[in-house]
Amino acid sequence: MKPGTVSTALKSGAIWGFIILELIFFSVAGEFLSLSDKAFMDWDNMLLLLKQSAPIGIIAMGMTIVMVNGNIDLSVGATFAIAAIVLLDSMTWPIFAGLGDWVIPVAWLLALVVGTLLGALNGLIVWKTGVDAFIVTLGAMLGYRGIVFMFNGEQPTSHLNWTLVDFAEAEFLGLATASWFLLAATFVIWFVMAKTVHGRNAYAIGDNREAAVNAGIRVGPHMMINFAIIGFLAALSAVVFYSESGSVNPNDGQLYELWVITAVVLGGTKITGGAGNVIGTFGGVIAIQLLRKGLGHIGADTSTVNLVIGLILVAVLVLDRQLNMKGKEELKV
Amino acid sequence: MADITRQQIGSLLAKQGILIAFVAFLIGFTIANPKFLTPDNVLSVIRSSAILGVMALGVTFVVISGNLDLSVGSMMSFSTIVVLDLHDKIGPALAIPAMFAMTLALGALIGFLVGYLKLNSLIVTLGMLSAIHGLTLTYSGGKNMDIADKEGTWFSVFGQGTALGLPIPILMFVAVAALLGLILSRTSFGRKVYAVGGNGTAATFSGIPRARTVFMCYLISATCVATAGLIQASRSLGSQNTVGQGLELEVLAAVILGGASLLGGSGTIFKTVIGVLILGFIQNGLLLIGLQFYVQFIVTWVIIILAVWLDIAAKRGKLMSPIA
Amino acid sequence: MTDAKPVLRLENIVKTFPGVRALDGVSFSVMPGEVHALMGENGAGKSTLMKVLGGIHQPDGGTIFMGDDAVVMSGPLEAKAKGIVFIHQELSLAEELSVAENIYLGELPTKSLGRVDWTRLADQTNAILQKLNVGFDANTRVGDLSIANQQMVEIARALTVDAKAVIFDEPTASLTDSEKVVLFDVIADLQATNVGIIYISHRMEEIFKITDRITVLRDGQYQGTVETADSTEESVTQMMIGRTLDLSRNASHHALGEVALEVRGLSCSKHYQDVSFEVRRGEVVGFYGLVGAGRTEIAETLFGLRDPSAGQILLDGEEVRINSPADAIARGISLVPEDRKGQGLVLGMNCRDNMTLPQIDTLKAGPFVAQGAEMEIFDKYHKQLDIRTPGWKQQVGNLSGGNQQKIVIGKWLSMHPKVLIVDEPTRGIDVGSKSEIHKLLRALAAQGYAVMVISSEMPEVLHVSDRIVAMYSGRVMRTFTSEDVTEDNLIQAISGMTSEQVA
Amino acid sequence: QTMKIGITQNNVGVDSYQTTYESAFIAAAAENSDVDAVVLDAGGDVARQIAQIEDLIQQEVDAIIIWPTNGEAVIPAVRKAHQAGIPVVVTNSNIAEAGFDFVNSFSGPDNITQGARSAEIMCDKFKDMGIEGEAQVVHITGQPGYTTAIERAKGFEDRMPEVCADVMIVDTQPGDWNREKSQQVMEAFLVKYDDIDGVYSGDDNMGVGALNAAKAAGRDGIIFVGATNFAVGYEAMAAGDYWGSIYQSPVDDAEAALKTAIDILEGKELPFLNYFDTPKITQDNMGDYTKPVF
Ligand SMILES: Nc1ncnc2c1ncn2[C@@H]1O[C@H](COP(=O)(O)OP(=O)(O)OP(=O)(O)O)[C@@H](O)[C@H]1O
Ligand SMILES: Nc1ncnc2c1ncn2[C@@H]1O[C@H](COP(=O)(O)OP(=O)(O)OP(=O)(O)O)[C@@H](O)[C@H]1O
Ligand SMILES: [Mg+2]
Ligand SMILES: [Mg+2]
Repeated sequence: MKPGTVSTALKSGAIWGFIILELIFFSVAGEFLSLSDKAFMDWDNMLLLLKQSAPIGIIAMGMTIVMVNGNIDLSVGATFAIAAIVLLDSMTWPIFAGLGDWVIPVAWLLALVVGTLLGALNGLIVWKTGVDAFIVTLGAMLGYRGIVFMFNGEQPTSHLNWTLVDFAEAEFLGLATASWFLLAATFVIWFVMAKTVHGRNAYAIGDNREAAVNAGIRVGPHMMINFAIIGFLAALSAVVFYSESGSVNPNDGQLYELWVITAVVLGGTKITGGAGNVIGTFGGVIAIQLLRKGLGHIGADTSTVNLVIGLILVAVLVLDRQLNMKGKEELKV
Repeated sequence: MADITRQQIGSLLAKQGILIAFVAFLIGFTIANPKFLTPDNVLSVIRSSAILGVMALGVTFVVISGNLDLSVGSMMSFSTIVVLDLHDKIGPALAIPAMFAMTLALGALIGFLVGYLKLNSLIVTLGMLSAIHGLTLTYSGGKNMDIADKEGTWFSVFGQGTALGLPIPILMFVAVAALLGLILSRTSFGRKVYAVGGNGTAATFSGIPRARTVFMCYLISATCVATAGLIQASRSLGSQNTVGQGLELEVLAAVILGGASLLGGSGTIFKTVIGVLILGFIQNGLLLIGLQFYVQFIVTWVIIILAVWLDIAAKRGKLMSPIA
Repeated sequence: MTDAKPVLRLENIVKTFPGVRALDGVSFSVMPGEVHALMGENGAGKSTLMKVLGGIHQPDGGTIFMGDDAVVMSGPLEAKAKGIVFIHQELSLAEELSVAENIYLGELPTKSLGRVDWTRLADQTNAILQKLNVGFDANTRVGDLSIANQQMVEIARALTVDAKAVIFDEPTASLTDSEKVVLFDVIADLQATNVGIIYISHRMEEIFKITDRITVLRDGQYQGTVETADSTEESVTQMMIGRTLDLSRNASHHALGEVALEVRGLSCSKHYQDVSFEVRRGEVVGFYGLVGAGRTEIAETLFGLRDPSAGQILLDGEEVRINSPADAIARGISLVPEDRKGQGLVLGMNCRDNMTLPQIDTLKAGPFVAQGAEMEIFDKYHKQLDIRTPGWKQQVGNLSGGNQQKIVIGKWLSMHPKVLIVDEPTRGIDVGSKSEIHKLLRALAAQGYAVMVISSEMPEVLHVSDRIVAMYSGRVMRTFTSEDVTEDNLIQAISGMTSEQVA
Repeated sequence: QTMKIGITQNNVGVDSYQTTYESAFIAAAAENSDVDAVVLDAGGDVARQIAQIEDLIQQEVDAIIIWPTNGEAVIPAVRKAHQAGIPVVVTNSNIAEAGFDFVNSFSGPDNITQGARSAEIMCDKFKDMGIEGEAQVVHITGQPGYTTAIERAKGFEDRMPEVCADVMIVDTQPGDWNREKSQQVMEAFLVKYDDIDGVYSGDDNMGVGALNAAKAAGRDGIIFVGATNFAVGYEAMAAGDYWGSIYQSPVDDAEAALKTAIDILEGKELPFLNYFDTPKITQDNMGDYTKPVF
């Protein structure tokens, strides 16, 4: 059994069982409570689910590698917003005026570069100062948000480019553009984490930093690369999403960090690092989106939604524990 | 001789890096606006920090025990709304204990889930953040909660009264800090909290009931939250459902800024108090300087990182981290 | 060999930590193909010296030479690049990763796109594991291995690179005899290829078996280097601690009391089955067996950390159920666990607080912990066990390995238990202190304690025990009295041969 | 034939205006036996709002009401609804002009006018007091980035110089729709400025927070003007502490939105912009209005 294979990922975590429970519950409850004549598990609805999972899902892939690495990134929501601003604003810059629709790839690239740099900046600070990633990125969550507001005051930054919208709304082999990006990000990060030396070192560092240092792994640059990756993915998520919506509010992306972390942890990644995988994270993302969608489907009001989402998060953990307890006679510690 | 004093200064710096950072910021702000250090301003900052501060004191226990509590913000909203609602229904004398009981029940639930069922505290408390918010909205029907007779109630004493020439919220903050400081540093329970957070397995091997210790930490946290809710409700005698929204991260920032490790096993009440004051004074100082709110965000970013950096750099005796 | 150049030479190395001068002008060199022992009491500075060499600590003064060149070891990476392999005293492994990934940590073989070459990795690892003759394979998760096997994983790292010098910092502390044999073969192989080997151990018999020269440190100071062939255990001990020790086998007998602990037909699913024995007041019972024989699990069951699947436990003749360590402690049972870092200590806590942890509830002055009483306990065992620490405030994590172990022992002795269970009590402890601890265990027995000693060191078991329980694969094979035990029949018993087969 | 109407709100959690709006909407829909409503909350997140619009389209509702989190970002999603033949009503704060083609109607308050009216209330009072030549005002805005906050601030700051040219707005800081935050901001203002004559806050919740700060500091004579008259604001007005506000009922807002959607489904002709009136309320005329329910 090689580490990182799909089978280990599927076995770990109750998340898949939970997704099935959700599907059953909302399908049955939907029969009684939903206004719609359409079934919840309608195929189109499931495709929509995949698409709607993309904004959080793409970032969650980055969060998985950062958390396995033993760090955390709370600034992703703000990075997301900054990248969106760069994307939308740069399309209007006079220097790109001659480019026509070629401005689109340029804007994409700029946004991705900015996201990557912001991520790398966090990584650099963690590396050079030794301040815990939690603090560094908690600070950056504020600081980057400040940059967002500095850019255009409280006004939204908008540039609706219908070519771009059409591209973003396009479907290929039945899947929306955003879905493809989500799947691609999942695959690439899975590949990095399960197959490459960089990925395996991420596990080693998160598991036992001292051992990794003793083994001569350059922990600092390594962590910085992972922060750059999550910055890149936060920007990618923004690029995919805002290509379609064309306008960013300075508050956009707020609380994304919490949702992303929730998805990652639900997917079985240890908050202390060293264990986790993107397949689980993918499940976590789907589970959350399914929950939101399902609660909307059955028409729950805001207070119920809050209550239910909260209780269900706890229920998943209980379920997970029950499943993992079986057959293990561990020390009672 | 000179060597020894230098060493002593060095070790003082190492121990109190965060305190020194704090003093440095105070001086900086005072230069920027001389009104910053006037007694009135200082008192008003501490008074408004008291609510966050009391919550941070409780969360310090949770963090030292190796867990997180992200539910404190929404739990505080809950306490505030409940006590305000009950105030008019059953009178303040009964409303206060009733609110404490309800808040403690929530704390006990979280403590049970994290302590006895050993569930991941991040997700449990994140879930409870949401669930308690839903509970509050259901309880209040989403409406603001206000006391009918704002002038005639003695309830306002906790948030607005003064004693010994000091605002009561400050006195409560100091009292809770002193009490919890003693519990943490001097009692066997406090020792157990450190042990459980430092190495839970070793604590179990030493006969320490890990689950019960964690459970108690959440009860303490809930008590602090209820106290904060009391001060909050009394301070404005009315409240929105969202009064505590987002405070969980500020509270956590204060605790971590004070030097507690998220991994558990370290931190002190005194340092948390410093962390709380730093946050409070940064906010106030930046307002007094009158920077745009977004510049304040950026400055806060820099200050938080600088403060923690200074703290740990002093401890390790080197500015740059030894990470390869 | 005498005219060859040393592979490594350290000159006048100085290293201080806050409050401790760990190294005070130490010089040291290793020849190619030499096994050079580094000896000294716990806290003498051996590990620190090696960490300086391995680039983990930067020295405050002094120079490291490789060949003729002065070098600076700026970090582990650089030391490794220069051909220095470091097998750490404390396990330095990533538990979630596989054996293979741990062995090649930091230098996994790659294919295109930065991919790990799993096939090559597995092949290389399995080749090494075969040489080490261990019972696990390359893909096992390290966290699933016993401590001894984890130690073997550490050792396997020595074979992965073309080393100029290999440092073994107490590699045998948690190994049993059969694994030791393998280790010595590995060392002999390395020696044959002209690698310089630095070997740190507190076990005299190993030192005299495999080393060529011995360098002794005392309190961070260089005491001298001697040829092993010219030395004796007494002379080395004299250098280390300034006096000689009586290492003769225990012969003293005192009157035994009532049966304090009796175990009848105890089983714990797959860990051990149908185990029965008794321990009387005033008696030391040794438990001897191979790794995985189930001794630790028995101890954990008695301490309330595992539920037995069958059988009875009787304390003072009365059947008891022990549900938790708190239960066990309340009934007068103490356990010195085998994994001091994971189970024994809160590394971030200071020495005193670690020591008083199990009885913190009873040390009361009003609502508070009685600091005076705590200090008394600490002072008593600080002296009695000769713990080297700058003071009670020192974080346990900063103590040397042996001194950490002493803190754990002090912690449980201070409970004055009825039944004291010690699991590998002298792992990593220097000869002087070891004999002190043995004396102490005997003395405790003499005072009426019932003592269970689990040890993988035969001399230790033979030395301290009144009776010896030999275990094999979760079963008690035979119980010896100190009269009828010999090294031979003990080895036979723990290898799975019944007494009938032997006879 | 029942009408299936879906609504996606901006951020119900953020203040009691939105919670009251939500319950009023649910109540109004329940009262009308021809209407089935599905009520969603975007939690302030555009991505979630767009997903909800997609879900509503997928559920084949008859009409969609949207309270935009971002007046532009939702346009492509609104276009999808339009293309699916589902009429769209925008409520409370409007979407950008680029989206007008895909929207049937807007129903809600005019926030810019509200801000302007608040400036007028304050200016009139200063004139009464005879301090219109030198009055200093501090401004506490709503949560940064919210359309309502931005528009009210703009209306106020543009109108004030027109009606009272010499009144100075000396400082502006956000109070995040939060009474406690606003109280802290006001505490700092009080330290910083020895002379404050007026406080304009983006809603009454924040206004009362500022009032509490002033009371605690013993600073009398400050004119407080807010917007969205909450019950607390109304009471403070009755007590004589708080001068004026803008009367705006979330119940009216919700009912207007629902009615607009029904009218469209019933094929009635409607103007594109359906502003409902939000009058000035001050201590002088408060008797004409009932105490707000939220
Ligand atoms: N990081 C550190 N901080 C403070 N003191 C330290 C640190 N590391 C080691 N020391 C101290 O340096 C001295 C030497 O420790 P070292 O680990 O080298 O001893 P050792 O000879 O290896 O002992 P042992 O046989 O017990 O392993 C001890 O007094 C120890 O407490
Ligand atoms: N070869 C092995 N592979 C996997 N797990 C093992 C192996 N050998 C032992 N274990 C497990 O490791 C754990 C520790 O066993 P351990 O070796 O400590 O047993 P023991 O008899 O107490 O030995 P000792 O005290 O001499 O180390 C047990 O849970 C055991 O089941
Ligand atoms: Mg050592
Ligand atoms: Mg064992």
